[in-house]
Amino acid sequence: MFGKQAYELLQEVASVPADNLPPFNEEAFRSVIDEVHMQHERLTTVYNESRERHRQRQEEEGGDPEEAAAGWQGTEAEATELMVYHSAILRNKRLLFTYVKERAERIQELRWTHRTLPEHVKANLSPLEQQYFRQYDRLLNKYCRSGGQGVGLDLTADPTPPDDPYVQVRVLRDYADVVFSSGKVSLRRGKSHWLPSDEVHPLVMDGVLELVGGTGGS
Amino acid sequence: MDTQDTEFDFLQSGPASTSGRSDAEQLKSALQNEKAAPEILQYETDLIARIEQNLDYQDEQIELLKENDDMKLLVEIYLSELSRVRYLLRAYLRVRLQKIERHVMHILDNADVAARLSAKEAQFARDYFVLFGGHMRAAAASHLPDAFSSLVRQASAHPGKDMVPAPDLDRHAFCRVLEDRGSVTVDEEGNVAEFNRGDLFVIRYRAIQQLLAEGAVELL
Amino acid sequence: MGSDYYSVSSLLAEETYVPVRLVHGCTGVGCVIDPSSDRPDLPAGARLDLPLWMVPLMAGRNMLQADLPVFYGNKMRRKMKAGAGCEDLRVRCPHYYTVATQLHAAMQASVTADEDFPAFILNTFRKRYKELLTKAPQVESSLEASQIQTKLSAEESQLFTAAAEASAAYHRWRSSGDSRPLVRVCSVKRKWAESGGEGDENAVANAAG
Amino acid sequence: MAYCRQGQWPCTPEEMHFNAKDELITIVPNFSLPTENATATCIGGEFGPFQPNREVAVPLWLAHTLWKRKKCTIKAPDWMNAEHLDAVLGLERQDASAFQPLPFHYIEMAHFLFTSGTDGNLPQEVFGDELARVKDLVELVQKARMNKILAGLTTLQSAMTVKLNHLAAMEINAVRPFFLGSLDMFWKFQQMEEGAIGGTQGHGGSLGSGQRQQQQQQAPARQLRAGR
Repeated sequence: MFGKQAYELLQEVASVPADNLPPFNEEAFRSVIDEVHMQHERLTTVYNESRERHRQRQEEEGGDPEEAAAGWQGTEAEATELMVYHSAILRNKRLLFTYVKERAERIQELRWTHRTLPEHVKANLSPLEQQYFRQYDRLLNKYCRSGGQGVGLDLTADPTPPDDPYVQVRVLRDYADVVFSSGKVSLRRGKSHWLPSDEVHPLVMDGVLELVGGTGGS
Repeated sequence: MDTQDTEFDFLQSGPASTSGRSDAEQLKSALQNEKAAPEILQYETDLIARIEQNLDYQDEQIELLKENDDMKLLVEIYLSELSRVRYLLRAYLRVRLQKIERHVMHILDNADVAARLSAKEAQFARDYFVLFGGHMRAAAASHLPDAFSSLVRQASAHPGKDMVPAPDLDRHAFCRVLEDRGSVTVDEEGNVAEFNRGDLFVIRYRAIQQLLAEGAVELL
Repeated sequence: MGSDYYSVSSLLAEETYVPVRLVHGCTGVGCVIDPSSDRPDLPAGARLDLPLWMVPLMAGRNMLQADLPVFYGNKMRRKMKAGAGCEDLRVRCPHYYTVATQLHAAMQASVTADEDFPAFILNTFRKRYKELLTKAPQVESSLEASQIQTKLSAEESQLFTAAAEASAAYHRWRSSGDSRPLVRVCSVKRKWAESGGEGDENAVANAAG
Repeated sequence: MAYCRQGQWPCTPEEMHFNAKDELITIVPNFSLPTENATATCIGGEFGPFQPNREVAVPLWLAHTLWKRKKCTIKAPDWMNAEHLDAVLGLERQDASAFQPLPFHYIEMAHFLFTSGTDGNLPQEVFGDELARVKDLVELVQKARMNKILAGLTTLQSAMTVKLNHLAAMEINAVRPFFLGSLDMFWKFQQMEEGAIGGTQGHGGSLGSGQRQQQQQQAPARQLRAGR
């Protein structure tokens, strides 16, 4: 039945969770394209043959051949056949377009959540899709950057609401004066400080600082 | 809406209890409206300009104050608020980009909708359309017979652009009334509702589309 | 039509087969559209099943007349009247409501519309809606959710999932304190609606449409 | 978070919680800000003045920031006392069709005040001996209101404009996807039904007063009720 393979093609991507992509099915995609061209060729042939038969009928009846120039002159049954081909082409087109668009949307989503393509996904993309990711990356960077066409904000940052940007830490051993975005702090053993949460991680990992009771939770 | 004449003169936007809604509150409301509306709304040009100006000013204040140990607490207060306002601004710009991507062809096809975009968003929309359209053409359309290769019409003989995704204005939404409007028609049957300040409704978006544009309601 | 051209759920729904009668018959493609036929031409009045995607264009030109499939028929209506909540819609027609709205439009176009059909669909949803409403917040496990969902149409499943997720998100929030982890980990894995592809927003809209 | 597919469900509970932190609450500072007026000039407004033992209303986020640094004590909001909550609970239970006025973010504020503090000390500090009673009453009020919402939802039979005054943020959020999704579906089926009768669908154009409106009897928006 017409459109069956295109339907299965779309189901391939629809049945996979949205944060993943199955391989681009080049073979099935090409097969559907071939089906469309076959349908279009048949549609054209039926239309032309029907017009030719009508023209011949007109000549046999001694009518004016010019009258046969415009519009549909075939039978209703032939019109129905044409509509089968026409609707099948539209169906295949819609399924193919949605297949490509759905995959493109997931590729865009990956740029928002991953910045770069995970290797397991990259292997599943067609060359055109890999190019699409790179171009979308450039477009988004252009919009986010400072100056010119950009808004000067990385819109992929802070997907969830921020909490207090500070955490309370205790100094575990004498260290040094450290310059944080909030100012210079002298890290002496035993002292407590409120420091920007996104800047203390290295010092916590080095054992210089420890967190004091989280950011306020019980 | 008051426009900034002098730099840093943002004390005009005081707390809600004294002189209307602050810029931060207006930004939050603009974000909520944008998130809850099916279509893209008018870009809040003046508000965003003020917000960005004030963010820069606060950054400058922090740079001036951070060397002073006595001002440490004030710096922490400023930085805490900045992270909140920046989150709202990012979220606002982000949700609008999502809508632009989703309805790019509809937006570019309708001058009144395109006029709702900022200059940078309009550029993004044009760039995105070129990118997305080029991909659709290269990956799919160029492989189809000419009569069926359009990106906007299912078949070139079709009169309407029957492939262009558009927002569904008949979706329902929660909204709150900000200004008394009396009797408001809420559907095609002629049913009405009394819209008084503070009322909370669940209603089809189409019924309050114009009121939202006028600032008489906000979405929740 | 344009607003849901790319809707995955609509595309899946339109693969549903419906019974039709060809008004003028058909030349050439008989074997293609009717697997039981071994001749290229079909006579006027021929009855067969066609996928829904093919029906509206042909109904609009009076090339066929569409009928209601059995899962919208009198027997089904009696069963629904007796106990709508118990019926398994998925096994009969996964996209029960989407197919109904599109099929009804096609039948209107070919003047074979059943006047009672819209009321039947509306009442079916009314009755089953209550079941969804009461069950969704009470779901304790994904297994339980799966058991409930096996009987739901795609549209109902979308609503059920949305309600259950909203409830779960609220309870997760309630059980957390005001503290947050120091370093946020953006989760790669996300739970996704069973209807696939399209986002929740579009899926709900298209389920209703 | 799904960036491009958030769609109809605009807010997570975390986002509502974030929004709730802009609600005002009264604190008593133990410090003075070394600024001209002892105030903090922020984008969200001018907060303060901050002077020892002088009550001042500030956003919850600021109250939390100061409290964690031991710079203030936090006072319970007026609505969060046992006597008032008991009265609210009684009224919620009496009236099946309306909700009592409470702060839009009452759930998040209560949650914050009940769960903050490194050793559970904030709730004790704010509520003292009333803590257990206030917690119980807030929970009962929430349950009474949510039961009322769900009872009202079970009566939903068609798409309609519904007035829900005083519904709170988290309550909206909890019912939003199901409620709005269901209304959308009801509306689609009703359009289908109207089409069968021969009426015109409401696609395109405004809701202006047309000839059809004059022929129809005008009915007010229906109140979502339980037990109809």
